[in-house]
Amino acid sequence: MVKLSFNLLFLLPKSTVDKPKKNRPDPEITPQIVKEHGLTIEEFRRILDLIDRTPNLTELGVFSVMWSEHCSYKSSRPYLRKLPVEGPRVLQGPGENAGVIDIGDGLAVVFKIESHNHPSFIEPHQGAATGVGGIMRDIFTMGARPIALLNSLRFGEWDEPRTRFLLNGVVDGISSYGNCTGVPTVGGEIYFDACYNGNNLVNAFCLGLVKSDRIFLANAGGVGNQILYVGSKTGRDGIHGASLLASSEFDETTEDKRPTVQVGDPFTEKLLIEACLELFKHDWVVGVQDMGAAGLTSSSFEMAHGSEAGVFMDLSKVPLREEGMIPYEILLSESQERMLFVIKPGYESEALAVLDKWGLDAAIIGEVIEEKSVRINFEGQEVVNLPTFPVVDGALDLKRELKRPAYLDDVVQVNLTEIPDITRGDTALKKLLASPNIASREWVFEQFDHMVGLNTLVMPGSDAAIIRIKGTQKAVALSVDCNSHYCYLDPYEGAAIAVAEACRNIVCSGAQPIGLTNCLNFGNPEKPEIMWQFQQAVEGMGDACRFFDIPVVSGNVSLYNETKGDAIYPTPTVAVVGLVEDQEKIMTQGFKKAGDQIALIGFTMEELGGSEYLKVMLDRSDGKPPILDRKHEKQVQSFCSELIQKGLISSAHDCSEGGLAVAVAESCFSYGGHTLGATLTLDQTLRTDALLFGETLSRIVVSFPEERTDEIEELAMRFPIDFSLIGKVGGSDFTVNVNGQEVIKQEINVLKEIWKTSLGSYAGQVT
Amino acid sequence: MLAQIHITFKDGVLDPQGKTVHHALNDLGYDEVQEVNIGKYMEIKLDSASREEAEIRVREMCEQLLANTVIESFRFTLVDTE
Amino acid sequence: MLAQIHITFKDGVLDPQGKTVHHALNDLGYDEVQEVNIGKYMEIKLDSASREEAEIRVREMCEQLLANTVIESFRFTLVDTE
Amino acid sequence: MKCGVVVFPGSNCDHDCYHILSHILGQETHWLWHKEEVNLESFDLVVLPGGFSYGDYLRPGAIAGFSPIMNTITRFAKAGGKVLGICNGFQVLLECGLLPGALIQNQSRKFICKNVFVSIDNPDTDFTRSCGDNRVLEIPIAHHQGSYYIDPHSLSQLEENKQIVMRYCDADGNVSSSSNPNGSVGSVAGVTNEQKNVMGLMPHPERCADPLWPRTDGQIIFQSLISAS
Ligand SMILES: Nc1ncnc2c1ncn2[C@@H]1O[C@H](COP(=O)(O)OP(=O)(O)O)[C@@H](O)[C@H]1O
Ligand SMILES: [Mg+2]
Repeated sequence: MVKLSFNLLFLLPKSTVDKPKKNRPDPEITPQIVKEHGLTIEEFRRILDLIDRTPNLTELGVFSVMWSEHCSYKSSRPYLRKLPVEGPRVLQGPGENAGVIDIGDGLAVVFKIESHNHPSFIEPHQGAATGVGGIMRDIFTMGARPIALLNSLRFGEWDEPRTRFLLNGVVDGISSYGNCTGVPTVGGEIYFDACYNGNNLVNAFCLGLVKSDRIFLANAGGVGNQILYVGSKTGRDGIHGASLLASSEFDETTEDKRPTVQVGDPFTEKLLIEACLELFKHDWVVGVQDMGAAGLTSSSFEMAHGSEAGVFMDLSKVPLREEGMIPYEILLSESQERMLFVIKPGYESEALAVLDKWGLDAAIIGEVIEEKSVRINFEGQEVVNLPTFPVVDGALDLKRELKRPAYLDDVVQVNLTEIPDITRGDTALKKLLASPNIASREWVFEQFDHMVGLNTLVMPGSDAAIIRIKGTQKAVALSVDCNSHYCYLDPYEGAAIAVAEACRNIVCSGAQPIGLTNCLNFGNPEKPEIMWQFQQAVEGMGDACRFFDIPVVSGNVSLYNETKGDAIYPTPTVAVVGLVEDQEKIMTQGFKKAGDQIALIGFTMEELGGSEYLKVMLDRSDGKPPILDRKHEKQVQSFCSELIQKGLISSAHDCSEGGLAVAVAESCFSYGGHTLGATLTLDQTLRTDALLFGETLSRIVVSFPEERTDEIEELAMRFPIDFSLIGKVGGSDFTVNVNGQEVIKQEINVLKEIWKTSLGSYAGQVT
Repeated sequence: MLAQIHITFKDGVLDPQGKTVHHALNDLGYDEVQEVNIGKYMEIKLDSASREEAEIRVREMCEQLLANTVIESFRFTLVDTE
Repeated sequence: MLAQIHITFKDGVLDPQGKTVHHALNDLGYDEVQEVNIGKYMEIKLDSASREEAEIRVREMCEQLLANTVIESFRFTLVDTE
Repeated sequence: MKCGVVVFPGSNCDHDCYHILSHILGQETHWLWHKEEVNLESFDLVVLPGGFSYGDYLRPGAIAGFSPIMNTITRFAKAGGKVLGICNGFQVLLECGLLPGALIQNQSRKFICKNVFVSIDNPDTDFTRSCGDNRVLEIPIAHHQGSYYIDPHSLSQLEENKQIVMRYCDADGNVSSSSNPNGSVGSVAGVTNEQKNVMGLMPHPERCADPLWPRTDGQIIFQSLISAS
């Protein structure tokens, strides 16, 4: 790394901003300090160019957080620009706190997914809890009432000592926060894989409902508008560069190294939701921004920048939780449950009265100014005076090097002749049903209040959750997906598969996909191989979204997910939102009645690469992921949705991990309903293992009353689509016959017990 | 032997419960209340060979399971019970 | 003045947390653990005129709000802080 | 029936109760803000909804028990007015002494959200009379601190006075420890006061009372109240 020489610093113009005298003396900005703020020499030079003087320490702190990867998207932005973000329903695409999609009837849904990976690894309970809190604020900041939460969780292998602790902590954290705020957690996904041993992932999704003409943006409006601070008091939580602050060079009152994790206060969040929604009813609310990463700094700069104005703030007026806080700390604090409102002058007392009613701290801390700068005072001294553009938009996009990783050369089609086929599938089925990535998630979602709000038409445990929209015939379907194993083997195809699969889940539940949000979890972008994975995944996702005609309206990027040089698999998680026009036309995955026909839409190929079967039975994780034929996928989906719209079928479930046998077994178990047996009768020339457990994409298992068989088969012929009758619902066993030979026969209740209890008993053990 | 363990939040960590109880006490007219911190108190009955051993083991238990040392600190005392 | 308050379950009330932690400690190999009771510990900073007054007020707070006397008992000590 | 739904800071099933009473059952329903001491004379029913009043900090229901509105509700109850506490509302009623006993953490120490069965132990109250022969209800629970506790002597008193309204059971109505989701003594899921005009229960009848879902067992509680008023 290039070192900034001291000589160079002496040549710089002197700071024109007064240093706060009553407080600690402002230190010289040394190369060491610059480095500790995570800024490169080039970036520091650019700062000097842009503002034409040396920033003081507080200002340097501002640049450091605003130019961080997290806030500036400097590595990822050039690629994200290639995602399709437009569509007839899009009211707000990326760029605001969350995306907004019109659902008709004067209503819109607001949604986004966001990561809280690193905090959750350090302190799983609080990390996950504050992750949920943060994403909810992004939603109600837009004026919407949050009505559903999802999460996507990834942990290391079951044998890894820390996995159980992290799993319990994360689930507890989500449960404690979400349940308390009264927003139902209606779905999600959980994967376990060795690649997450040192970096678990916690991605939280929230969806809110808003009148389409009452959407609020991070807007400061005209000069003279008042800046209103709302919510918890500011403490020293999660301050960037805390190590620097504690270093004895410039702070003798060094204290214990402060914990960098923040503790969530879901009760205050609940009050914030109600108070904000009450404020939003008034026309004098001009704009609002939550204080997320980089706290007061990013919210004030972004609002100023967004409205081409400036902001003046007096930090002495900020409600503080701790004594002796200095401007640097107040500005960079990441205390949770705080918001910044901009209101028209003259309505201060009215606003404060609403907040007082809800028992929240609030204060007018500044106003909008004409000059396009953010000027910040503390105890009568100006401590920050920076033009908004350089801070918000000044970070240069990084053109990081790309390189195709060498490991991909070793990923070849699995040579099936090396793998002995099976004659019976009982053992494999049982093992798969008990396996970490397939076993029932009941233990998890029973800890989440998934019913509060009285909107959850389809509870967790089906392909997608369905939330009705009160006062209309509509409902929205939600699904979050990503098979990172596929993404590792082929990031481009893996990301496209994630999109296809999330959409398939939405379609299986009777909805049409209308929008997508993503959370791109990757390793260290400074490594060309990681950046290549990133580029490939974003391209794959973008192409798939274009093909399926789904706009990307929001998202989040989480890089540096690696420990000791080991990166996670590329994990571009996608959450897709679907629209149901008629609540009567929703579909679930569970079989409904003995005697019903079981059929498969789509066809099966000999694909075992990257499958759970290979992993669970043979401890192999190689091979090429199954092939996504997009046109075929689209056909399968539209046929399935036609069957649902015509009211012809009783259940629909897509085949994913574990293949056909697992999908049918899951339809037999169907959470909440009765357990039904099934008999499959297959005539096939495929290998038995691939037939039963292979993960060929674009397949949906449906069931329907026998008398509709002709009508459905005829429809399939005319469509045309691959469609085959494969068995019958009923009995107390799960039986599979292939070419007249029995290959599986198990009591369905036995299978269900294995599937149902596996995760809970793992989680409940003490290590 | 009885271990009496106190677990409290580290300095600077938000204690939402303490904050809310503080408000409630003020609302009930206890104006003299200046600050409230809420933690855990555990009593563990032990069958240890010696005080020294108990000391080591209880510290271990706290670090391993009882306290969340990322945000909490603990202290304990040992009381003879015979 | 600082009131240090201990709130514990009354005898006969099953403490599920204590029971679970007890099991967990045994499973972790702490075989010497005979019994675990988990309660609350609160520290309340007071600005009271006198010790006597603080004594009365803190007792009142405990009875009124801090402990649920159907299931919990409390004890406290007052510490001078100046 | 004129109903009031109390809103404490942190209540989160308030809208759900309002929705069922007003939109589904067509009853005149009003919000009752926790800080107000409204005149309840003309009301037939006050509902304390579920949620996390004051974040469940300290103990669930403890702080809400001191809300100004609880004075009014206590007077209303003493005068024979009907009060229904659901989940957190039950916790509030216990904390302020309108109902006997206490609720502690679930035996599993986890939050539990799922459907369970309860059997109506006393079908002869204003809260249960409409059940007819239908003595087993399928109804959701969603709580972390729902394990009912009362000392053995008081428990037998409750039994004598027929104050136990419902107990957790299996689909066939059998009460046993295997069908007890949270460790409540005697599998108690809901109790009344001695006069039987105040009831608290952990299950959420408002979550199974909208005909949009296949089961509407929760309506029995509300229908009973409507018939009684
Ligand atoms: N992967 C992505 N795809 C599309 N949009 C994205 C992506 N990542 C981030 N964005 C958008 O960029 C903006 C800034 O994101 P972020 O910094 O996470 O928001 P916040 O400041 O609310 O935390 C948001 O509008 C977000 O939706
Ligand atoms: Mg935001």
